[in-house]
Amino acid sequence: MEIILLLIFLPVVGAAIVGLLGKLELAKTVAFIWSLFSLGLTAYLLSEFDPGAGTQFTVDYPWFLSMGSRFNVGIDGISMILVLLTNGLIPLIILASFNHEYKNPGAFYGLILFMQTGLLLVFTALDAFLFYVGWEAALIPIYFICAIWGGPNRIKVNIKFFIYTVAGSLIMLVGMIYMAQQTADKTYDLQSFYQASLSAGAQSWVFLAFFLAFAIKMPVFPFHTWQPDTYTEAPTTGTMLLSGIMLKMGIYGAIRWLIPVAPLGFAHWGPTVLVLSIIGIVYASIIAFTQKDVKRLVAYSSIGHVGLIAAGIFVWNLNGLQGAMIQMISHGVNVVGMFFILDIIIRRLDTRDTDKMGGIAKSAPTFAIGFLIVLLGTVALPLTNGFIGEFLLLMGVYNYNIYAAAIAGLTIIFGAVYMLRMYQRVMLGDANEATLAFRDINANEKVVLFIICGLVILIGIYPNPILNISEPAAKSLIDLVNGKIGNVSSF
Amino acid sequence: MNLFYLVAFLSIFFSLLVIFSKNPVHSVLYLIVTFFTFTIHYILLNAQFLAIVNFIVYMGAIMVLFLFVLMLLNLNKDTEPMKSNLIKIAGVVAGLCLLVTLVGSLRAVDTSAPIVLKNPGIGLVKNLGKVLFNEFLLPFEVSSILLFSAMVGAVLLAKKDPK
Amino acid sequence: MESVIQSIQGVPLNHYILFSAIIFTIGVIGVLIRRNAIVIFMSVELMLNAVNLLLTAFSAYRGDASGQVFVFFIMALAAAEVAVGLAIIVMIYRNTNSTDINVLNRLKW
Amino acid sequence: MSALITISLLAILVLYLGLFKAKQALLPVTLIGLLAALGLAVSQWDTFAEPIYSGMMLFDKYAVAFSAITIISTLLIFLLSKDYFERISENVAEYYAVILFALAGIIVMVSFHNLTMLFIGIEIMSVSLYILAGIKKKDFASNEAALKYFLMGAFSTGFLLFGVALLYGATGSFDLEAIRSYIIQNPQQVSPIFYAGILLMIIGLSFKVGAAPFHFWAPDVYEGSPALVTAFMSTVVKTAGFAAFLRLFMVCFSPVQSFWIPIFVTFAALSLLVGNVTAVYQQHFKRMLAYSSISHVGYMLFAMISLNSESDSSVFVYAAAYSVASIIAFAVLIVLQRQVGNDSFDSFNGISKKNPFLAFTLTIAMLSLAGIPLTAGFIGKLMMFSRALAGYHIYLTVFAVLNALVGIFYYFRVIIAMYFRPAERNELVVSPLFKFVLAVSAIATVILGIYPDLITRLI
Amino acid sequence: MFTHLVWLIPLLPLIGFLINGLGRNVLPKSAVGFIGSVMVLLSFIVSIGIFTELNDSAVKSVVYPLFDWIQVGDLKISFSFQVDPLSSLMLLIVTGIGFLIHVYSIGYMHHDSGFAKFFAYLNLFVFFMLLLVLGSNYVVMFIGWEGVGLCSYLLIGFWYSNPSYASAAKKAFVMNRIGDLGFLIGIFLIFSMFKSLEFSTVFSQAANLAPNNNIIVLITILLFIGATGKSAQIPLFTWLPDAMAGPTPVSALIHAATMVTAGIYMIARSNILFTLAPFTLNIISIIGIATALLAATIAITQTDIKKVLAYSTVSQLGYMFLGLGVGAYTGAFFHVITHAFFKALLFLGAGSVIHAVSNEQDMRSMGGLRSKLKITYATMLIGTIAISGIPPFAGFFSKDEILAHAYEHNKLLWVLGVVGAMFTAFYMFRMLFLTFSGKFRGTKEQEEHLHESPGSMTFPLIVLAILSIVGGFIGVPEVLHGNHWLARFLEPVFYASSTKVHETAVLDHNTEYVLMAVSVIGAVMAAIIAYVRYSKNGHVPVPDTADRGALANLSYNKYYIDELYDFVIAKPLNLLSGFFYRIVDKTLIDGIVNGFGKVASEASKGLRLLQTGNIGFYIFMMIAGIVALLAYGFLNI
Repeated sequence: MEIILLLIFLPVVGAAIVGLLGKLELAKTVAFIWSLFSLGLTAYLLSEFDPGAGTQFTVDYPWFLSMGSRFNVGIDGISMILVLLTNGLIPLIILASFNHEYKNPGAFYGLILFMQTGLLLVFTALDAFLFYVGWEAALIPIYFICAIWGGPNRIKVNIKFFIYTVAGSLIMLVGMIYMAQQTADKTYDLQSFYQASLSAGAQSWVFLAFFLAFAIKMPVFPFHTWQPDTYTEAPTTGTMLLSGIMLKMGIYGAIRWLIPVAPLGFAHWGPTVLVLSIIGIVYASIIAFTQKDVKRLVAYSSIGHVGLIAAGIFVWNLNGLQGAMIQMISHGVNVVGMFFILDIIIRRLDTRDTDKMGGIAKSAPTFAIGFLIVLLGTVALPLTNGFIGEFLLLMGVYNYNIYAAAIAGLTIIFGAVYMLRMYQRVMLGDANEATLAFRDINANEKVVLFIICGLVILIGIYPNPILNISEPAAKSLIDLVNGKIGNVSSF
Repeated sequence: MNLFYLVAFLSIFFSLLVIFSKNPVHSVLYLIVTFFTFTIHYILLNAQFLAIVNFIVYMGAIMVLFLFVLMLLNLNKDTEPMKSNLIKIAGVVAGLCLLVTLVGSLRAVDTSAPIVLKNPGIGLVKNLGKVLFNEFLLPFEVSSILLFSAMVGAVLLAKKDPK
Repeated sequence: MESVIQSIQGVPLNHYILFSAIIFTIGVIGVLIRRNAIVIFMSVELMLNAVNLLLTAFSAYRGDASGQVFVFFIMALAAAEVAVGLAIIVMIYRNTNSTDINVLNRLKW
Repeated sequence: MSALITISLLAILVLYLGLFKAKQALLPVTLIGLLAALGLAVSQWDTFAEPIYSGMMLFDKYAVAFSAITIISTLLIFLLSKDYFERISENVAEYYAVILFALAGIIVMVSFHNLTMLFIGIEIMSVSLYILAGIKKKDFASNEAALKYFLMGAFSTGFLLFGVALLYGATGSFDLEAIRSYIIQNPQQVSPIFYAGILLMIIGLSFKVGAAPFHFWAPDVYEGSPALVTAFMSTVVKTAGFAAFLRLFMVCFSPVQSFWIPIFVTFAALSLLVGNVTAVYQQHFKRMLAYSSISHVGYMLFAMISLNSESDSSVFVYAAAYSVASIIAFAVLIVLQRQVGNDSFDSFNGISKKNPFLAFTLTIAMLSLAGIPLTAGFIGKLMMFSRALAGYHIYLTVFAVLNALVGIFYYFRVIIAMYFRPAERNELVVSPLFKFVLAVSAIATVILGIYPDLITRLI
Repeated sequence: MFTHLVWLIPLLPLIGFLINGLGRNVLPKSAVGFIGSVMVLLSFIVSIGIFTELNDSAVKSVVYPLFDWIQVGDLKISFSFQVDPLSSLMLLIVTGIGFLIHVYSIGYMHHDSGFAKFFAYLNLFVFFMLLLVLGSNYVVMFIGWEGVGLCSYLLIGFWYSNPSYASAAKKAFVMNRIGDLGFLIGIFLIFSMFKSLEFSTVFSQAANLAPNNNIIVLITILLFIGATGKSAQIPLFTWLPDAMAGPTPVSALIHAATMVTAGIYMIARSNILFTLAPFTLNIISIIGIATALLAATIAITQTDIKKVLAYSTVSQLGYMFLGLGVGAYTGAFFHVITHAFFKALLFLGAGSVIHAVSNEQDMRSMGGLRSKLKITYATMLIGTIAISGIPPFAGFFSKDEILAHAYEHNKLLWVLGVVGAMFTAFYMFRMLFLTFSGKFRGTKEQEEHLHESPGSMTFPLIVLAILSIVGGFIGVPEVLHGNHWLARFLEPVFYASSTKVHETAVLDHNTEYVLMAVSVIGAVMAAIIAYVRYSKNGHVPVPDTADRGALANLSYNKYYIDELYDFVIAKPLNLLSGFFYRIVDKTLIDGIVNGFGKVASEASKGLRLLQTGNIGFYIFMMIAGIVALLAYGFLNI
């Protein structure tokens, strides 16, 4: 038994078990313990992992040979980061959902675990077709999670989200099929994709086809409009999954499947995409200024943050890429923390409107501290995790163009503005009747918040272990692309 | 040779009567006449057996069946609600378009050799039978399924349910 | 018989094709402009006969019997269709007292 | 061949059973007979098959594979038929027989090697279907469906025959091999009659499979016919139609594909558009399925636009995926019609709560029809897109993607209704046979979706 | 020996923060106060040790690495500390004054329910400030830089229930952040130019560069932008007066003595870069003097005792920047030190006053406190004299040094500087007299409540008063027969710069005497005017409702700069936000997205009508299709 197979398929087995538990409350505990198994396995994998040794734990089985696709998975530094993120966040998210009484928990947690397998497939696939299968396999469960357990407007919002996302991925699929037909050995193998020699024009199209899928998933301006609605309407657990892990699929895809596959397309479209990303940062941040719905506010802020990550990737240098890697983890932790916090508030006050909040810090001081720490991570204060990522990302963007960095850097200011404004409206100021009765967090919430805050600070203080995991892989990818683009100086 | 054109003219004339006469019974009768002209064509083409079969099966059996049904359903009046003239004209125009494009895409209208009967005997029962029961034995057998199915179906549909 | 054969000699094949096409088209027009299901059906028979004639002409032209054999099968089909088709029409007439196809347009959109 | 004989004899046996009022034996006998036919068909698996009966039939892998899939689909549909015909009429045995006759015709269609056989096969099937569409004699909708199908079918047969006649005129033979060699020997001066023949054949066959713009009969007939018959029409019949279509064009006309490929591109695009877009607005499940079946024809036509050795397996996979998924859909439809009396989308509300199994299997079916990964439908779509892209029909593919999105929208309406909408409803009872069919189809859908190589490399 | 304990200096306050933070609900107040103060005291002791060691040692700069923090490619940022004269002095100020203020807070905050939280924040602040000071590269400095911003935010918003206090906190943080962005991009530029962010590497490379390098100019401008945010210079100064919302010890520690001088510290540290960019230096001096004057004119009419001090701080910071701008790095830093003494003193004194009059801050309701608050009065008097630049108090020496350099540089700057100094003297004495002389103008209850502050509060006052008196003697210029110890001590830091500056003719002693005399006389005159107006004539500023006259009104309302910013930046951004959200996002982009769906469903409505149900129509359509197909064939055969 190859360990990577265990890693990938363990959750789906768990999903089956949890699913069978049906309406029993036991399901959530089982799901949590099961996700801890995955986490343990990841830890073991991490201990065996050698960052400098390229793709490891590879497994290559014949699968869909008639189309030229094999079951080919493996983990390199970049994948490792995302596997770590996935398997680290899912137990946390499950734990965070413990205060909810979701009806039919077996189905709920089963879907989460099912989604985990899809995500892991995406992050480990070395075959385009497999990647696509994982991509969609992660989408279906989250669609159901959001649409079954979501808010009152969930049906309309989620079908839009689903179709929008699938629109992107189908176009990507077309691109993949096209690529596969252009490869020397007519396969979907990642390396074959890398080695395929397409004309610059063809690469442009392939780039656009792939980019659309990733742009919608991330989302990059102007493909983002599904996101605030979906985040708002989804159950908080779903929002955490979407924002914490799911959107990293798009970022990961851009790193592994977009730029190296179509380097000349990237050379052609890269600047445009960069501009879009930067517009997204400013645009989403400005929108976040006046949002009164807290979830929507964080949704827009997430667009802004992801815009920065995207910008860091599309400048395609080591700082940007490494920044993106660590920021993916940081953003995952922070946004999950943020939504967890909002969930606590929303659950107690039964509103998402900041006008009906205020003064919570007085009734719930412990909670206020946790909130503040996560918030500081989000606004990238030094010694929190957000800073490392934003610093490296901005540096990466700066290496490309100083003006771009200056505009992208506005996120530092704007982020502080809307986050502090939200904090002030929610936590500070005068309390009203509802917020006076606000209970401080209970033991379970404390544990979750403590873990999140711990991660926020820990990564902020000592990010090097994470950076070391992905650096060799990032370097070799950059070399690969730059070698193909040829004249690097123009880019 | 001229006989062909004469008969062809008659065929066309009567078939037009078929579709334009208001009374369905008249239509059937004209159709029978048309089929008769077809029988003449078959004879002209030296397909004697076909001519006979056409005469017996089509004119004799099928058309009588039509007539029978028309009478049965009391449709022997010229009260059939015709379509509006507009639709008629549209139908005719569409049909003519079809003819033009069909003939056009055949493009064979003015460039082909006259028919020369290479093998005058093929239309005889003896010869046809040989072909039918050698090469075309399987379709012949299989068409029995077709007829059987139709038979069962016709009974099934036309029969009055006791309920 | 000889004179008959003589008389056919010399008619170009394409005139047969043209003739069949005309008859076929008349059948199509009949289908288009009539409302009575039985008459429509008769027009379809006209179309089939046009095909029969064409096949026979080709058969004669090529001196190959298989075309004429095929006509048998078409006739068999015609017989089968007539049986089923008329049964359907009768069945409908029982329900609607009409054979007008315009009466039957409940299934739409 | 023995499968064909078995099925024909089975039909007659069934008629006799009906004669002797052995109604209880009907279904088991039919099932056993079909299983036997299936076994016989599969036992003919032969890589080096030769045409038999003076070149009339060719039981190659293609024919066997399609025979098998049609027989299996028919089997599943028969499993759903328990008590179904009894409610309509007393003459149950005859219905069974007619379906079996149709199946016999279908076997002929998928294994023909001569236009005569093609023609007879199609007509056996069609005539049987005219009958089946009208078996609810007192039901206006059924009557109307029968008449519409019959009149238009007979009309289109005219074109098909005209086409056959022209092909014969050009080549002097009905044999596929002879026709092909005619083109290959006269690559430069292929007669215009031949091209016209191809066009007319396209018209006739497009009508049979329900491709736009010859699809108009399909929604009405599908809606009007009894659900079980519709299931048969939209799965087995469609598969067979396509098998015949593809076989004819692959064997005979592939040398002149530059002539007819644009036609199929247009047809595919039109079918996608009409099928998907019109389905969006439908309020009834059955009619929605009818339109969606038109759109699936559009996808399957993709296989025709760049013919090569993979086209046949593409169609095979697609047809298989589409058939199993449709059978689930129709099974649920029958359950609903029987127990709710209505197949509007509202009647799906909240099924997941009362009958999770039903909801789950139908969800798999809908996902498969929508082409979502891990279901067979996705594999089918993937192969079709592959075909289109292999021919560099990029715009068509993108257009298909857009249509697929529309498709997702209406397929998901069902899922949404079942899972996300509340409803006061009684328990839906699903009989064991139905459960069996649903489970088998769902499992097949998922297995084919996860490990497609099981069937993609058959042919 | 002490140098190797440098890591203890920030660690101790951090420990204090953790203990107080985690044990805030458990520990008794006495323990909290003790821990908080002692931790800073211990740091202070270590700092003294380091300072003395450094003073004796020949090695003037030691880098003490802790661990590698961020490492990506050739970017290696280590978490390391640097001890040199500049940082050691700053350490003394931060820990020393920090300790005094901690002690003071024990008394001042005694009744507050957030006592432990307060001390935790204070300790955290000290920790970050020490990081800022000790960092051996720009990024570690940036950690402290932002960290102190955070603590400032937390402490300004300490009484967060008051919405306006919370707003003030947010404003401070955001304005700091604007500067921080400049700083950050400056850091990127530095790295791309020098391939390192370590001070030692950067400065040694820079020392070899020619002046007026464009990139250096850009770097320095960006760093200066950072400094304007932190040190409250035009245009980012408006947060500092609002920051007075925080408890008074905070104002003393953060918004007077330490954090706000971080900008000066940073520029002084990077002096070599700035010396290479005369253009930037000119900008700095202009901004500095402009800020000094602007703030001074505002301070004149303020009635809130802490607001006066706040604007005074802004104004004094302006002087420091003026000093930096004219190349008087030592002078500027000298002023940092002396300002720390007397401004902390003044704030703490003001705190003592506020404490006495039951949290009243409006001077119009004070007066006549001299008799009740003797120690406070005496110490504040000393502070006022010191800030007014009257010899031999501390402020005189440092301010004089700056003004002398300004004169050297540009006469106009000197003139403006002296005018500013006169304003300073005027408003400081105005404050003093309004508070302490005349009769008490508050309510009866307040009057009964009046009392001198407890020992924990007066002790720091006294210490600071002494420092304000003698602090100036560390830098007695040569012209006054001193040897300017400070300049010699700091020489290693500014050595490279001094070699770059083309020293023009040093002022002769006579000129210097004249300059000194002018400024001292100006200050004294201003003080006298204040005495006459406010003490002798007992003038009291008019209430808010009354008419003031245009100029006074302008000054009283801070030149409407807040309103201007609101109108020019905040309002448009909010409008833009609404516009983006409602018009661009919801209507335009989402409209297009939804449009696809609409098109599909509308098309569906239309297309389905083709399915008329009429066989005739169907056949007609089929024929149409067939004709089209045949036509295609006709054309293509």
